Amino acid sequence: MVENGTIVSLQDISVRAGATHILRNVILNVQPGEAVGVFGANGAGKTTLLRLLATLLKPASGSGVVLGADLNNDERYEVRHRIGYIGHVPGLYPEMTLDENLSFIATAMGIDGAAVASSLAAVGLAGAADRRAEVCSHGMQRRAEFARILMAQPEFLLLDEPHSALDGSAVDLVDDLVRQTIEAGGAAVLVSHDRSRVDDLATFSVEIAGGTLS
Amino acid sequence: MVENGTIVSLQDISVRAGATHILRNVILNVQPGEAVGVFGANGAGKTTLLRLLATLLKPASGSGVVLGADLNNDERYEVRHRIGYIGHVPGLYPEMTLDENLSFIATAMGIDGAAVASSLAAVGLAGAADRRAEVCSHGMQRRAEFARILMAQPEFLLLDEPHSALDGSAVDLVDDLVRQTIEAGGAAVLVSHDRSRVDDLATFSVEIAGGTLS
Amino acid sequence: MRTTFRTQAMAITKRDLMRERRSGEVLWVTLPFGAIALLLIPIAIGTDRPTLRAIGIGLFWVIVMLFGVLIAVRQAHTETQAQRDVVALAGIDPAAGYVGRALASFFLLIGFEAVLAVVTVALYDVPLDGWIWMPLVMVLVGAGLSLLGTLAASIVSTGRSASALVPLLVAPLSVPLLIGATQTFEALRLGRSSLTWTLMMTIVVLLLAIAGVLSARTLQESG
Amino acid sequence: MRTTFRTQAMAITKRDLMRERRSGEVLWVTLPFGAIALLLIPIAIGTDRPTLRAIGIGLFWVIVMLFGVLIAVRQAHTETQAQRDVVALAGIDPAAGYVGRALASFFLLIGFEAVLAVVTVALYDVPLDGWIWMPLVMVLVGAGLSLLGTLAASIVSTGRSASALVPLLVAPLSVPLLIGATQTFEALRLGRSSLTWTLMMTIVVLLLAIAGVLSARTLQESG
Amino acid sequence: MTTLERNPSSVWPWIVMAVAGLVTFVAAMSVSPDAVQGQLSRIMYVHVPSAWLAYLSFGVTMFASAMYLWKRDLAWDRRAHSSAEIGVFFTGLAISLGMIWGKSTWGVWWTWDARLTLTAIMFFVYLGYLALRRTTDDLDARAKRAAVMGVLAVIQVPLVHFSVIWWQTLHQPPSIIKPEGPDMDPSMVVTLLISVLSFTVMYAAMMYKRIDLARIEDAVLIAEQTNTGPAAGEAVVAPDLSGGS
Ligand code: HEM
Ligand SMILES: Nc1ncnc2c1ncn2[C@@H]1O[C@H](COP(=O)(O)OP(=O)(O)OP(=O)(O)O)[C@@H](O)[C@H]1O
Ligand SMILES: Nc1ncnc2c1ncn2[C@@H]1O[C@H](COP(=O)(O)OP(=O)(O)OP(=O)(O)O)[C@@H](O)[C@H]1O
Ligand SMILES: [Mg+2]
Ligand SMILES: [Mg+2]
Repeated sequence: MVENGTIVSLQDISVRAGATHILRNVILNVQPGEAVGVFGANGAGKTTLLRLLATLLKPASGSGVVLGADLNNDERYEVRHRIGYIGHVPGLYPEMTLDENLSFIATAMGIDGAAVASSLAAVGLAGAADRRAEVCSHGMQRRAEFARILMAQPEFLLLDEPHSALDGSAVDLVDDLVRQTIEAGGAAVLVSHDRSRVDDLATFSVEIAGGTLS
Repeated sequence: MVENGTIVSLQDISVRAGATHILRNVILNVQPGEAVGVFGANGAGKTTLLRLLATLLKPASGSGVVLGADLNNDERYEVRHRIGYIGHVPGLYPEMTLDENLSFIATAMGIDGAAVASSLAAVGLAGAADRRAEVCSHGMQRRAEFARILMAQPEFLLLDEPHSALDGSAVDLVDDLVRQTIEAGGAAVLVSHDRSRVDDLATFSVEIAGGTLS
Repeated sequence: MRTTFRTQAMAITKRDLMRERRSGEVLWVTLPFGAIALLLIPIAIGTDRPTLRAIGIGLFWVIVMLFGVLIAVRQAHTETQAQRDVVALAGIDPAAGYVGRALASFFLLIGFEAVLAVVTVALYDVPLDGWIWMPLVMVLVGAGLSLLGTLAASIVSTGRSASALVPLLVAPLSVPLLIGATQTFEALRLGRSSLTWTLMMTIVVLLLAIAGVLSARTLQESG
Repeated sequence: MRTTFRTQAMAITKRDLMRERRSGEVLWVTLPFGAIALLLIPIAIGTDRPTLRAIGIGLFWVIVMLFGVLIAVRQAHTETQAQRDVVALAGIDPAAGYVGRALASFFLLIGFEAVLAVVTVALYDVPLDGWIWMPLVMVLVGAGLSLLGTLAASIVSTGRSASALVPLLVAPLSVPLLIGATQTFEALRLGRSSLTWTLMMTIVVLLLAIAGVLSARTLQESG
Repeated sequence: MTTLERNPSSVWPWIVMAVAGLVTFVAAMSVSPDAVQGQLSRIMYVHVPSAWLAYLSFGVTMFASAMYLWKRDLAWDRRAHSSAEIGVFFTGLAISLGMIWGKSTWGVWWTWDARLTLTAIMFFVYLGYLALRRTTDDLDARAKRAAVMGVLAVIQVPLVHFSVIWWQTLHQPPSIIKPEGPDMDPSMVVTLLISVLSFTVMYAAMMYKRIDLARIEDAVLIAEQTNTGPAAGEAVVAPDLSGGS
């Protein structure tokens, strides 16, 4: 599924917001089959790192390669569909049903429409497929995001506090998803405040403090 | 601080969204000094229960009293300032700084302006007081919500997954807040998926399934 | 009450004006659009100087009316459920909220009217008789529109299907304001008293204020 | 490419139209406001029948222009960062996104124009010569405005204070459309060829389409 | 980024500007005044070349913006920016002189006229272009947004130019501006040509200076942005749990 090669290679990357640095001189390498835990205090820059790896932010300086694409130029547009990112806030359209939300993505990505129902079923939302996203509970919306990832089967997972808002029966979804992805030769980066849960999953962990990784 | 008497008393309360019931025949009593843990699957109705207790939703049927005010009539407007609610999504104004957000609430509630700075400091955000809420990380925004609660010192706490998004150093905030409130004769209702954490705090726990409490 | 009605309303006004200052929505989008509208009309309808002079002031009031309501309704879209919850649980009296929001819109509208008035005078060369009445009429129109728009906004934010009501509410109520504004000057031009018109506008404004305050609680409940 | 440009653009169009159908923003707010505007103008400027006949069609185009741009720009406000992230990571070509969004706005605008045209004919009793050209001109104006508004919206959404840009970007580009639309009928009325005007509008539309597609990637980056 | 070795304090551009200005002045004063309009007709020799320079500047802005979008070289962005600023200056000059001229010939400072209005819109559009550049400190983001607008805004230029033609079809009373007929005095044509030419030379010199300045401004911004202050996250500390409340 993945060509052999490094999945992430960041060299001395910095990210700025206006005049202040959020991340500074970040070095990170992730190989196929690895799951990385990212820890750090509130506001340390964990989400910023994930969005950088998702090609959604451009570095202020330094060079980085994700899935073979240079973060500093237009190559990054070509690998986006191979990245699965779940952020703090669900990115559903509130007026559309869960089914419609996922079908939209399926059409846009060229995924077979049947995958929508099966992945909603996989996260336990088959019965709520026709509910508008705005009337779904927070946890249901998060589950729907996981359904989107299951459907798209990305090689590189970027999960921001994936266990939060999920009930006891659903947290295992996360672990399963991560395990399956790395076994297939992909990789994952997990941000969390829950060390014990992530340590079980992660190949290695990094900590962000003062804008740098350690 | 609280007049002696029951804090919550729900009798056969139902909450509906259109034609479907979210909660059905809910019975719940909370006395001063009690902390209640609420558990349940995603979409079970936990948030709905909290919003009902916060007087933000009106019951479809049944009768309920919160802090002495009947949920079915206008009395509930008179007790709102004594309720502290933290929901899934932070209710900050993104264009305003953290300081401005809290100052707005302080003015509206008649709280001394000095409390703004001290409660931001108490949650570790003194250094970020002048940052606009939209550029604060998710965890920082959640902390700011806790600062608002610390400032308003409500008697009745309603916390929806309070531990999520907070880093290791900040989760104790929640526990401290709950302990102080119930020791002062108030009460708290905590929704969580993390049983072990809430069981330490809670006087008793309830589980929502099929729209009813048990 | 721990705070006064007035303190609460002022806090809301201050919040709204601060948010506007930061986002610049009115200053940078609505106002230029209004000015551009005044600029485009002569291009579209042919630029016959006497005609423009004649219709200039009427067009000014129409633009004020349309964009004014848009300015006041804008609030419905800029507040999330979570933000509304926080305001409600701060114990802010819904009526104080209504007054505060309307007041903020009022200030924005007065600014909007003032700038557009200058643009109209500059572009359309409108006759300036009776200009002394202008501030009063502008204040009445500004107050009426801000109260009306705020009321409409609270209806919109109570639930989605209700927004269909907004035009039905706005259209009939803005017409007396518009007629009042234009007829005041028409009456002055013809040397007649414009008192009836100003009186009518004042009544509309008062009516809207009362309606808004009385319905504030009902409208606050989330649908 | 795993999917074609066309599939992606159509998916976006379908999404936008579905969201509009559910929220009814255009149908229930913008459209009635446009109609109210046409209603208010005669009240404001005095109801002199020949004058109204003469300016009716010009006013129609001005209202279409103003509200049309608002319809197209509305997207900038209805999409959250999280939603944009999801679309970006679905690998949707930004250019397909631009075309898809513009297409959705185009359909809405055509509907808007059609309803307002009926209102204008009913209220202003405008002369109907050359009505056979109307569909073509309406399509060109609709296309131009939707492309323009979509472009403005994508520039705005890349940075917050950039909203100042919307009117400034929209004004110069909507002027040729407005002039083209009004002059087509003016030329027909005077028995001259309106080909130059239609040609000019076509060029503007093409220019906007090209500019939008070419700049889509550039503008996608979050500021 | 190109780092041409140029001396930013060179004085010859100033000299070129002064000479060009002098040539225009001498040319304008040496031609005999218009029979109808008198001495004030000399305004034309500044009004018309100013309008021409506005067109030229905005044309250059468009070209440089397009080049930036193609090459992604900030040097093109600086050229676009400099040219737009010069163009705004000359648009303002053309409008101001036109207003003075108009006061004497039409009796009013401003009138409802397509060219006047569209020139004013053009002025504001490019002011908007300059304002847009202030909305971010990120050099690349700024350059990209500005470039897109720099390309699109140029449509305003033919609009202003052809507005006179449109105007006539809008059956206007003839009191409004009408470009003088084909029967212009040859000496006036020559003088006009000389002034247009010297203004163009002046433009080149101004560009040279302005681009130098833009390079310095960019360097200052970059220096500011490579500061080594505390990272954003360091503003957040552990909560003070012992603290009152
Ligand atoms: C505020 C007022 C004015 C503005 C904004 C203005 C603007 C302009 C512009 C933009 C041009 C360049 C047109 C082109 O070649 O494409 C121009 C040219 C010209 N203007 Fe003005 N103008 C104003 C007033 C006047 C007045 C009062 C007169 C004389 C009575 C005048 C006489 C001319 C002449 C003779 C030309 C050159 C001929 C042409 O190409 O049209 N302008 N003006
Ligand atoms: N308007 C509505 N129409 C249909 N169903 C609704 C409506 N509003 C809420 N619901 C449903 O009510 C249920 C309760 O939602 P609630 O947010 O209270 O759940 P929750 O227990 O907090 O879940 P979570 O753990 O995910 O936060 C959900 O299943 C939701 O889909
Ligand atoms: N435009 C900006 N201006 C100033 N600071 C900014 C800006 N954008 C982001 N920041 C700061 O960057 C830091 C990193 O934010 P980020 O969301 O990456 O943190 P995080 O590690 O994910 O925190 P959390 O655990 O709370 O989710 C925060 O301190 C935030 O305030
Ligand atoms: Mg984060
Ligand atoms: Mg919930």
